[in-house]
Amino acid sequence: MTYSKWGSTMIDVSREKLVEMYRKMLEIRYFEEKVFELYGQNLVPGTIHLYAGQEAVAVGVCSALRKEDYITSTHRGHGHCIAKGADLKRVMAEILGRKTGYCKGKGGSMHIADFSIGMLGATAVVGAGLPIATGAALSVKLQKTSQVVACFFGDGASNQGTFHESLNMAAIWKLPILFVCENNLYAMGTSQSRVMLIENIADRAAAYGMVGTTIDGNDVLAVYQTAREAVERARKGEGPTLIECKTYRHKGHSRMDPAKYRPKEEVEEWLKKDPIKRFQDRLFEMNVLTEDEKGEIERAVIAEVEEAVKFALESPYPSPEEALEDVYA
Amino acid sequence: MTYSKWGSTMIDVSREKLVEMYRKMLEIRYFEEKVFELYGQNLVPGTIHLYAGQEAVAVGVCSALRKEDYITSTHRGHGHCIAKGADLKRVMAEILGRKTGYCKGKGGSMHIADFSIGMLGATAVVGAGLPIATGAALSVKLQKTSQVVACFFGDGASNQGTFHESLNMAAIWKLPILFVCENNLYAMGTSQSRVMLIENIADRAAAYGMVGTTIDGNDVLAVYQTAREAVERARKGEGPTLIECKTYRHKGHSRMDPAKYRPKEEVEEWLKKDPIKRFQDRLFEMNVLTEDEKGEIERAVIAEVEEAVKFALESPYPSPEEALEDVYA
Amino acid sequence: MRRISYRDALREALREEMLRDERVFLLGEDIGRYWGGAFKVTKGLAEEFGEERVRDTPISESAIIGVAIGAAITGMRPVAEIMFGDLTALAMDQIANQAAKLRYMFGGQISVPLVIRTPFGGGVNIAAHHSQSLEAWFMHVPGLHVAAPSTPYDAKGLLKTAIRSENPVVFCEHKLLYPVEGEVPEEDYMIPFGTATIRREGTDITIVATLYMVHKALNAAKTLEKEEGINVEVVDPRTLVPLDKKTIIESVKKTGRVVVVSEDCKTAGVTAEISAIIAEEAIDYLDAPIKRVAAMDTPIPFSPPLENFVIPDENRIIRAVKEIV
Amino acid sequence: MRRISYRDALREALREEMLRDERVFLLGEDIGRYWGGAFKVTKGLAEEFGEERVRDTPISESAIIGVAIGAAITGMRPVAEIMFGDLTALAMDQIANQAAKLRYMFGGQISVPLVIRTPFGGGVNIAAHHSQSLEAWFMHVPGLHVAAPSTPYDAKGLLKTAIRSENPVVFCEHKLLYPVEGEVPEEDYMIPFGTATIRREGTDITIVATLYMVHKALNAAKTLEKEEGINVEVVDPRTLVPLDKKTIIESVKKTGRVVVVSEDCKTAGVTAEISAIIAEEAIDYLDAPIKRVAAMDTPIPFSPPLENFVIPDENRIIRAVKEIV
Ligand SMILES: Cc1ncc(C[n+]2csc(CCOP(=O)(O)OP(=O)(O)O)c2C)c(N)n1
Ligand SMILES: Cc1ncc(C[n+]2csc(CCOP(=O)(O)OP(=O)(O)O)c2C)c(N)n1
Ligand SMILES: [Mg+2]
Ligand SMILES: [Mg+2]
Repeated sequence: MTYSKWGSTMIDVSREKLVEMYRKMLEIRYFEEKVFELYGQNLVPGTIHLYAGQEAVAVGVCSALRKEDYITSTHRGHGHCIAKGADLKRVMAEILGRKTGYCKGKGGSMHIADFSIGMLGATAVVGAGLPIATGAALSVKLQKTSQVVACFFGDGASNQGTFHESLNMAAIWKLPILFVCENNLYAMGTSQSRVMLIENIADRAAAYGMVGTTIDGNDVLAVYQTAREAVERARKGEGPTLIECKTYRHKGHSRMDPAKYRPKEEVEEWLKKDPIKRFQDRLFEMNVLTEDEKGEIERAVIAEVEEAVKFALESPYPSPEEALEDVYA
Repeated sequence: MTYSKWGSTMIDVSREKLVEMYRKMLEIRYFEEKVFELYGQNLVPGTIHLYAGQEAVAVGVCSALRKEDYITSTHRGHGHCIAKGADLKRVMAEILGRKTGYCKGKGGSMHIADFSIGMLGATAVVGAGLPIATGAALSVKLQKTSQVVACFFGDGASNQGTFHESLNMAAIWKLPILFVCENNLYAMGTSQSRVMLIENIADRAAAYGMVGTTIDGNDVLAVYQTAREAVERARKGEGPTLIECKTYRHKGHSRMDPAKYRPKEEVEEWLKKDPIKRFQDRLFEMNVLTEDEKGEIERAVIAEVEEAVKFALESPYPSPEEALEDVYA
Repeated sequence: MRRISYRDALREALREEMLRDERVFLLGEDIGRYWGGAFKVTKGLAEEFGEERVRDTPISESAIIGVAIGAAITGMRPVAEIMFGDLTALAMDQIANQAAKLRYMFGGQISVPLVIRTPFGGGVNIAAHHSQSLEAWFMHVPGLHVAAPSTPYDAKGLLKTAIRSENPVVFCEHKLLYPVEGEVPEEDYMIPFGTATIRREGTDITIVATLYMVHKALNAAKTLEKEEGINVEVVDPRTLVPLDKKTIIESVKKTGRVVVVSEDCKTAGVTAEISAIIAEEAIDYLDAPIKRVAAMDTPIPFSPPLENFVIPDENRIIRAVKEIV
Repeated sequence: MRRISYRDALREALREEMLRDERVFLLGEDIGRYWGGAFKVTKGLAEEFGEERVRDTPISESAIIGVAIGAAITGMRPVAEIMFGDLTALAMDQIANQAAKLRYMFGGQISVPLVIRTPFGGGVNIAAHHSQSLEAWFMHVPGLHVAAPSTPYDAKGLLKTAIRSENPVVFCEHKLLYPVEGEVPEEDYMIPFGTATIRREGTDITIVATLYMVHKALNAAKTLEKEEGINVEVVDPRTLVPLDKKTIIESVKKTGRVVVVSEDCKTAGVTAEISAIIAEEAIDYLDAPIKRVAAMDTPIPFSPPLENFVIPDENRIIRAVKEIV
């Protein structure tokens, strides 16, 4: 059994929900643009991996989840946090290494977590989140709650051994989990076609007797609809789903990567498929959004992001000795 | 592209080759029975994993290889060694921990190697041989020899991350390798159906864009024919093949395992499918073998095995200080 | 007091903790009804608690640990078994980079109450892939606790502590200890981590020994007493992280001489850390070099005479003691 | 003599060895033309030698090492890159159980001429999964050699030796060293493994330091000389396995005092082994405890003030020296 491709057939979503999804996507976009800017000003220690361009995936999936559902994330995790409902202020503070950040400055951009909203954290070891997410799904099953887990990872991660081991375990134990592969076509400078022969990573699901589907990851409604169905199946005890979302990162892999390994035409083509622009046009078309409302939302989001920056920049760094805390419980 | 199931359609094999294959299978069987006996007499240190029942796989595959081709093996490796042409005496001596063994007593039953015949050795870490075999295939490709590699592993091993990573690499680089999965339906006490949802492990090949096929692993001619085709494709630069051979081990997993986890009927059914008995009947049918010749071969093999035992038992143990040799080159 | 085996003591700890706390569950390869664990530690538990709580897994060591971590950070208390200690290498990222670090990286938001049980050690002729002692790898990873019980009493008491701990614990067992019997009370008890025990009091020299080496050290001590009149104190740390430095150092201060004995390879092993601590904190009390007795720096060979040579025995311990007394 | 960076010195070694011996090839994630390695060490080599010999791989660390092993035992001389040292954990079975042990298990039938290059170390604020120093794990595995060059000269000379060695070498680089420049001759040279070098002669105290810590130790030595009149000798082992015990011990015998400095976590780390050797073999020459300066036993935190606190700096080295002089 595999899903068919919906394209963007209209589905039963309330106006409020649609606007909320739109707003979340904007939050991520503006947030990431701000992080990029701060990075340029030398205010962000270490490295960054921006989520801009992939917003439809995080928002589409997280919109299908409840607050108590779990997600796991990656080095490219800001979007996942925000989509799951994290506080921009504390995300930004963490990225800037401040004491008020979600992890008190210990984690940074690549290791944000917010357990209060079911965000089980990001790992920077590519592929390492898959078994952990699978374990959370087992936990849910053993505790007989009706939670589900969404595990985000990249195309590159799908070549790790943990992908294989985790999907197999989730399948045999019929765990309530969505394996969400964000196929942005590259792992650093390595295009998918150089490291796997198959075109659709979702086809790997068959190796585990799992349901798999490949969708347009820049169409937030397609993502939402697919995730909703997978969540439903998961909650009913029908097991895991591998959802491959084809998408694209707007920037380079990290920091100052100019991403010269991507053909210019390819980049241009994908920029045209900008998920926010597409969703916005759709919302206009559907009369869900007016230009005025759009402007209002944008202003609110920009203000929120600015507030986050202000909060972060005004927050103190942790004091050195705090490094010794939290090693053990 | 997948192979069809041949059953045992007749193929172009010389009489000598058929008899040689039969003889090798007998060698393995008698050898293993002897090891079992010696184990009962407390002459074998450590543990043993017998190959009896699976002879058609090793012999079928290795008969399709040249001497200079490579194989890698597992904890259940005696059969692979013998099929590739190892000297029974030195295999037995190794199993008994003697200085004259292939590895001077350092390896034992689970770690036999004979590089002079392309037997690249056995690893006792389940699944660890797959990337190593893949590397040998890369080596062959880089050195532009026409060798191929056959990598043996079990059904259990196919759930390891290394399976995934290795098959993918072999596929993308079109390496000359046969991944030979000996599916004996169990990994220790764990039946395949409890640890994977799919029935045929060869179906996993599709996840890598690789050719995969499932065959009757107790039909030595089917194995041989399949391996020959895969070897041919490999030598032509057409890449790897995953060959799943359904088979069965006659004894328990190791040592004194009574294998109570296997239903009696299942065991009986498989004993009826004994690969040696089947091949023998076939050879009679085809008038390749007479009862007299059979008796002669049996006597010769028994004598050879006895000689191996004698050689091993008369061989000295290594002296303790030899433990310090061979750590570094 | 009743005497039971180390194996049975471990099983009792698992069983009692599973009865006490339904969040406790076990996972690993062939730990269930069909095998009961390679060393039979979990035998009978699947029958009692069901396959959900005594969970057979595919051969996927990374995922076993990863799954256990995921369960641990979401309210469960998993006890994962890795069938042989050597195979922890396959799960090293999950153990050292994930289990050990999640709490820290996430600023203390969660704890990772996970126990990883695994047998180390040689002596049963199963060669280089099934005989190592790798405790030192885990000692080197902040965030992990490392237990190393040498008796049935400690096995049970420490395993209970491990299961109730909020921290990830690498629980090191030893193949040769499973059949060893010793006194174990019927009633519930726990042994706090970081408390060494003095297995034998003595005045002339201290031997610090772990796991199966504790028994070899005690034998050596007996021989030394009888044949040389050397009065040996034997200290068993019981947990390597946290390490009860105080007891070790007090003993060394008393005797002025020390031999550190462990079955892992010498270089950068358990004995290195314990020696280094003594050299840093108690050197003024020493009347002799700090001796280390450990496995030779080789893989563990298969053939009995080779393996016996590589792994420390009583004679090597005796020789080391005699060199500095 | 001309001065080039550590990064360029490494690249020269790779390039020259590839020109010299066509069996040498490189593999790793994004080492090829599209990226040139995360730290640009292999930049330009794919263009020169082609994609067959400078081989980009999928993100599959276990298979990268396993494939390299398979190639090494069948006539090739692979140099594998693991993008960050922390990620060796993913390949630990292949490194420690396979590469290190195959020769031994197979009774010396083959050697495993494999180099695993990987950058360790912190200081660039990339947190717990990209900043560790794990040399000690590999020191603890017989069968492996462990190189740890601290200068461009050593980087080139040791890498050439590693590539021509028949043994598997874990070649530890350090992120902060890549841009560091130093003298490197134009002509071919190799540095034998197991030869320490004295970076600075002194009489009052010995500092044994590795990798980036060599530079911090030298700075500390300068300050100590100037401000306290303490004359420090700095010994850089250059390879951790084999370790040049002789040079270390001779220095300690001369000065009578020693501080061992390494960036890895203190417990069961590099400093433990070096301390333990001194305590075992040269204790009679010591006038003070053996001090260790190492990273705190915590994961590496992200935020700069935290990371700076955890990783040893000149001040901690100076304090340790002053405690025992
Ligand atoms: C196991 C591992 N290998 C390598 C790296 C270095 N690295 C960080 S991100 C990345 C690419 C990941 O690609 P993908 O999974 O497609 O995610 P994306 O960056 O495209 O979102 C690599 C190789 C790492 N962090 N972990
Ligand atoms: C990585 C690893 N996990 C567990 C073991 C213990 N073990 C040895 S053989 C075996 C079963 C292997 O099953 P399979 O791959 O099907 O091979 P078979 O024994 O059936 O030939 C197990 C679990 C091991 N040696 N290595
Ligand atoms: Mg990607
Ligand atoms: Mg099997």
